[in-house]
Amino acid sequence: MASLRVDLSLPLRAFDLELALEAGPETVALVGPSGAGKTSALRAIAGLARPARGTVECGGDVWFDSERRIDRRPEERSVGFVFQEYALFPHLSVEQNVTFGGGRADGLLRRLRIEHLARAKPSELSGGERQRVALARALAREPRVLLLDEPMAALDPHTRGKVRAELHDLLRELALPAILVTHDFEDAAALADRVGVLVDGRLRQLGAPAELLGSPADPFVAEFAGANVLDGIAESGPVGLTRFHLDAEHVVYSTDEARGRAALVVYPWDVSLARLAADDSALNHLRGEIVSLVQVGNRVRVRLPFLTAEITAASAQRLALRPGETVVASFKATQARLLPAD
Amino acid sequence: MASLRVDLSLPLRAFDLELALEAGPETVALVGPSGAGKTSALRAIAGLARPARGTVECGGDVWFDSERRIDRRPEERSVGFVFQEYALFPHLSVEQNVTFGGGRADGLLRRLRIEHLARAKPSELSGGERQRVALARALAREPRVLLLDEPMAALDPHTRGKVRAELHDLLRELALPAILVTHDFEDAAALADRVGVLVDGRLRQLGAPAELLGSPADPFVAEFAGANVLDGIAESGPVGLTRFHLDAEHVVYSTDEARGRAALVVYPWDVSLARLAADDSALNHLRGEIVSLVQVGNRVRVRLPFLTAEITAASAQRLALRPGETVVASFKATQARLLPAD
Amino acid sequence: MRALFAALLAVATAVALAFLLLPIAAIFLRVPPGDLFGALGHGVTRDALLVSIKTSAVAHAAVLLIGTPAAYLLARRRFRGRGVVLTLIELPLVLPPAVAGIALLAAFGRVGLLGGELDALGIQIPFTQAAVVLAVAFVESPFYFRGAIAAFEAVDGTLVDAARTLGASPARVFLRVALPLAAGGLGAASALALARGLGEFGATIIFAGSLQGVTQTLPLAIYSQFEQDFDTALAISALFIIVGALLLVTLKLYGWLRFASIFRSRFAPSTSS
Amino acid sequence: MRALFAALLAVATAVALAFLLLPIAAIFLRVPPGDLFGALGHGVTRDALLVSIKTSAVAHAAVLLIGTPAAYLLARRRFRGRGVVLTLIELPLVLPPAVAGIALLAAFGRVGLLGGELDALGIQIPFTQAAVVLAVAFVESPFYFRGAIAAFEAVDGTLVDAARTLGASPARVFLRVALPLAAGGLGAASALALARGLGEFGATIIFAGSLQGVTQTLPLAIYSQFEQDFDTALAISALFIIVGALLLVTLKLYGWLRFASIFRSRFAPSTSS
Amino acid sequence: PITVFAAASLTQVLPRIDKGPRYSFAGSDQLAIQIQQGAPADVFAAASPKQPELLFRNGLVRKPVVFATNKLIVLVPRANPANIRTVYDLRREGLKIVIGDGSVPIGTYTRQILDALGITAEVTRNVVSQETDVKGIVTKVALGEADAGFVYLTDAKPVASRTRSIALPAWAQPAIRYEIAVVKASPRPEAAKAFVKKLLSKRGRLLLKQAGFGLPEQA
Ligand SMILES: Nc1ncnc2c1ncn2[C@@H]1O[C@H](COP(=O)(O)OP(=O)(O)OP(=O)(O)O)[C@@H](O)[C@H]1O
Ligand SMILES: Nc1ncnc2c1ncn2[C@@H]1O[C@H](COP(=O)(O)OP(=O)(O)OP(=O)(O)O)[C@@H](O)[C@H]1O
Ligand SMILES: [Mg+2]
Ligand SMILES: [Mg+2]
Repeated sequence: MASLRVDLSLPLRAFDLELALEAGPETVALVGPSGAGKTSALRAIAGLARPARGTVECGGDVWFDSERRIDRRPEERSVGFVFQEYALFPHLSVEQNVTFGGGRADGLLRRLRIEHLARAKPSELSGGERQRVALARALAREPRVLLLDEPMAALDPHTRGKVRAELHDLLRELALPAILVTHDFEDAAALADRVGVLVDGRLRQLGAPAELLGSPADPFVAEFAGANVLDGIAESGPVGLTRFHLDAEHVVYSTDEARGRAALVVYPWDVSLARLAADDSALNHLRGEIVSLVQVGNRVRVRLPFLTAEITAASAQRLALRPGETVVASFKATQARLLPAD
Repeated sequence: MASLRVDLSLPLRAFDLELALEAGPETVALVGPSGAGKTSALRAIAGLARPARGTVECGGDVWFDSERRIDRRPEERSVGFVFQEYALFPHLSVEQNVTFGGGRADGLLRRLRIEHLARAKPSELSGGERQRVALARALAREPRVLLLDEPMAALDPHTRGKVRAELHDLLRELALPAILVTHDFEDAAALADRVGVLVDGRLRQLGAPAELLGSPADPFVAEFAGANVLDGIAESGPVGLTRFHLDAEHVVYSTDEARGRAALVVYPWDVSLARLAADDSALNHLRGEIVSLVQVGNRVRVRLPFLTAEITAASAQRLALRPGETVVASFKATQARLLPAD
Repeated sequence: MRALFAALLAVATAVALAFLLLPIAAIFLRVPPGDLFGALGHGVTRDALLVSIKTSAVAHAAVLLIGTPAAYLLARRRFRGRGVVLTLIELPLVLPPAVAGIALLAAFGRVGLLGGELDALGIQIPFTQAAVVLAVAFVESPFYFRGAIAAFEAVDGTLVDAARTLGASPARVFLRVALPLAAGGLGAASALALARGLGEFGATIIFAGSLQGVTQTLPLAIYSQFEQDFDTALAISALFIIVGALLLVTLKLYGWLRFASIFRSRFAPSTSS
Repeated sequence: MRALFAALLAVATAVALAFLLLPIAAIFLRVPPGDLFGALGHGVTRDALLVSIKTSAVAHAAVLLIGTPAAYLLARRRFRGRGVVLTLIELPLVLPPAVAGIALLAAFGRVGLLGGELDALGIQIPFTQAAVVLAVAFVESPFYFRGAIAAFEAVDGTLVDAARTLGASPARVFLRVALPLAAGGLGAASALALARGLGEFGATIIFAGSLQGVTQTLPLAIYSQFEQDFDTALAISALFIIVGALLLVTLKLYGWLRFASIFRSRFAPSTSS
Repeated sequence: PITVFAAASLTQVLPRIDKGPRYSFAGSDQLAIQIQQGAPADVFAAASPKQPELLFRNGLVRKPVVFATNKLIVLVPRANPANIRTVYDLRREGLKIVIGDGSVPIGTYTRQILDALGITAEVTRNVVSQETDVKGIVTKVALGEADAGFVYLTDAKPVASRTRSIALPAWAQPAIRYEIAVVKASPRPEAAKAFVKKLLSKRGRLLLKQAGFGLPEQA
């Protein structure tokens, strides 16, 4: 079974992209803010951008090796590339697009449920349909590696859910090394076996979604994973606790070790709300006015000056929360992780 | 306090946009799939598109009235428009952009925390910064109505969270009639007092986010709000229940009334999972293989052939769920709403 | 203020159109419709028309055939001194026609730069239709180049990247992606160039001379008619304008469609390929 | 195959460049460098150079001043028959210079269409510098129009919409948004037009005659020099090419920057405004 | 100053005779057209009687007078690759000969002399271009592109360094008369007449002679 091994350095305008990863028949997601170098990474693997140094190998053979002066042309590497805006050929029909690289279309079109569109031009398709055509085209040549650049970004969230599910199943079936670029952590978690967080060309962390959620390597990753990140000063506190000063009056405690400037990470769903501070030593309390309430599904996101809490719609009802009212947000010292500040 | 009153019909390529709504000093979101007519609606209000018939009024004065042959020019209506991709003037500095329409910049720049960018050109800004400049520019002339076309779409979800919060507060402070176009239901729920679902130029439903979640007017709205929508045939069942056939073997029950083709709506968080069907008459059971598991925050989305369930990470742990295993999804007949099929 | 500006625009447009079209209209007013087609009767006119069509066709074909790939290369490759090259290509635009003619003689004439080499091959260019073709090509090609390079630069690079990741060779990328997508711009440029070539006078008469039925194109014929019979000259001119207009219209409105479709059909993929 | 295609492109480019540049190079080989600057000595040359510069400047200014707003209107308004108008504007491109000259005479000559009216106003155009200006403007304006219209069409419509929702009057939209954003394209078109205008010969000699110091532009001077001193004529031609090249380079490489900056500075908003 | 429209072949001599006026040199026919179109010319000096007489008939100019005559010669490149010694060598196959178009004076004269010499057929076979303009002929010979061309004696001067002239038998020479006329519309008829006088004066005739023109027998 082919596996992809990448270890390269690619100079970009503002910084160098340093990427080292190995992918078996699995999906690895690259997430990160705009301009982090995600697309550039895919381009380097496909041979559309030339790294300054490093290697790119797939299964046995070498696609790029700066030392051995090897640099196979994109058309000689066997990659399927789904581009950020799909880059379908506007002057060719769906079928012609899919068979552009040779191979037959009908099987793929049927499988992706777009055979009825074979004669249509890309301009006549909806976002979701375009994405499937792009996939079909990328797969038509039975590539050994699949590269997807924000395959969902161009979709409206309505179709997005469906498409995400389909893509998930497809990737599982194909069982090829697939690199999926996205800047949406949820997409990444939904589609990938492992997620890498890329910032300014550096991989901050690479691991299973749960891993990133459970133990984020740095505040940035945590924030990306949806956590509250609070800056402050850490100092040693009572028995095995670290005292963390958000500002002059607000202090919280964490079971993690840290000194000096640091970042405190706590997930919204680990924060509970009450009218009055339950007196419980192991608990951190932050009193504040409710800025906003947002219902998401059966939960409600309550935004407070310092952090956001996510509680069930039921308990929000029970507490009869309204914007402007003062509540107490509580979370366990064990759920307050301390990370070195960025 | 000015209020915006719109009742117009605008011919578009594929269909006519029919929009009637009244907005006080509140934020009304228009959500809907791509091509629904959202942008066109804003353009009509701003005077950039001319409706075939109808009226647009703000506070006392009339901006458009097909009968009375009134059609004020965009520059004579007092609207602040934040465009889909911001449409900042690339050749002007941030300050020049903001003061383009006259007025002073510094106050707004400070308030939006971009005074340090006053001299920068738009091309040098990040997505989040651009969005703030666009807001500042739209507000500089102290408009009486604010129109925002997907103000978040161009942001990567990382900055998105922050910006969403800021925008929320800003809209509250301004207390102007604001129409916010988005195709993300979550953005809508987070930012708007009322949400209108626009499909093919028609308002399917207009109400508070909770309202749309609680009683969606049709399957489409429900789906947009994140519900499972299952098609099938309804027939009268035992005592006050409706029997609903998903297909030959699968049957569920609902307390709603319906006959013939219909859509069954159930939210993922109302679906519980178990290894064995608890024998409970009022409960619907659907047995199926797990297609995928995705952790989102402290919850796990479990996708099954017919529907998706959302359970806590904890119970997912307890059940030790794995893809491919068979589980039973259960939901109450009272939580299974029946709607006429589209 | 608003009204003022609107008026200003309208006036400017009116003036511009009047200025450009009045002279052309004037010619027609000078020509009795009879003469217009009477002109076609003239043996001179017919010969000239044939020579013009023949030479323009050949020259234009050559310009398209060589200019298109050249423009593609110049549009895609980024090399130092590219700006200079692009400017040099436009240099012929500045040349007064007479100078252009001299220049061509100096290069391809019997005693010109390549005179010896050409002689050796037994090739003599001046005073032949080949000379007309060269002259026309020389003056029209800069126009085609400009447009073609712009058209190719406008082709979305990611489409080219996509084609490459799909295993397309550079040739295939050119034929199947770049060419069809640039077809619109190429068509327009081609029309402009052809128009300019048809009207070519100065370079031709100096480099190719003027011999009825051989090197005398319509513009040359018109010119020699002035000396004899002003009215016929005007008639031919009017005729010429009509031909030119038809040409522009067809090429501009339908040309690029044809252009595009040619490539689509010609190079459209067949699932069997 | 791959190599073949690469070679093909390279060859095409080489051929194209050679074909366009060889003649120009050839002229220089014909001219002893001495003569080159000797030519500048000639009173004729100096006079002609002045006339050329003066008339080109005026004509070009007029074309920019009237052509720019007109192009803006034609680019933004969508009206029936727009395609026709756009084609008519390019018609002068097809005209052989001589015909253009006749056409101008037929329109503005003393016995021309407007002859009476102009006479009444005591205006006589033919054989004055005004005539040179008109001739130059007539042949160069279609080039500017083409480019300018394209440049304005390329301006993102939503930026215009944005300006309007910000209360900008049409005039303000034009000056502050459309013009600066189109500056690049306008600069290029302007360069092309100016270049073409400088080389103008046929229309000028017929419509304006060739009076030294009055209507005799450089191209005309070169022509008349053939009558007197062949080598000087060649020298002036070479000189002319150099001037043209410099012009193109400056305009192309720096021109549009200047162009753009002019508008930026001129129309840049001041918070006080 | 008055404006003189003069045939191109007078480009050098006229300013020597009188540097006062403004001159516009071009093909006689072009000048004629321009005058018909209302060009502000005071004097019209043509390389043949044809156009002045025409304009006279149309009442645009006063009575033309002959002020100079010219001769035809055969112009060959200095290198003379075709090794042409006499006009009769022009009959040789495969030469490149340039003559004037039938529509312009130089062309008509050339045909006349060829007929007189009785070599029309053979020479015409070798004609590669019929120019609408003497300059065209001179240029092509001067640049060595053509083996020979028929031009006015006076046209040889500017290209003397590049060409040599072969005389033609006097008996075969057509009468080539340059005529000058004052334009009726001229606002300064006196100055115009004065210019014509200057041209016909002793000094004028001398300078014309030096320039290689022939002179009409005094009237
Ligand atoms: N060809 C190039 N040469 C040099 N720098 C480049 C090139 N292309 C892009 N860059 C720079 O590299 C950085 C990363 O670009 P890239 O498109 O890879 O980011 P990204 O992560 O894909 O962003 P997005 O999420 O917006 O697509 C950007 O700062 C960009 O300006
Ligand atoms: N000027 C126009 N005239 C006619 N039809 C138009 C015009 N502009 C857009 N349309 C059509 O109107 C429909 C709605 O377009 P609109 O941009 O309003 O959709 P939207 O809801 O904003 O979509 P998106 O979410 O992708 O922005 C589309 O089908 C489009 O083709
Ligand atoms: Mg990218
Ligand atoms: Mg929109």
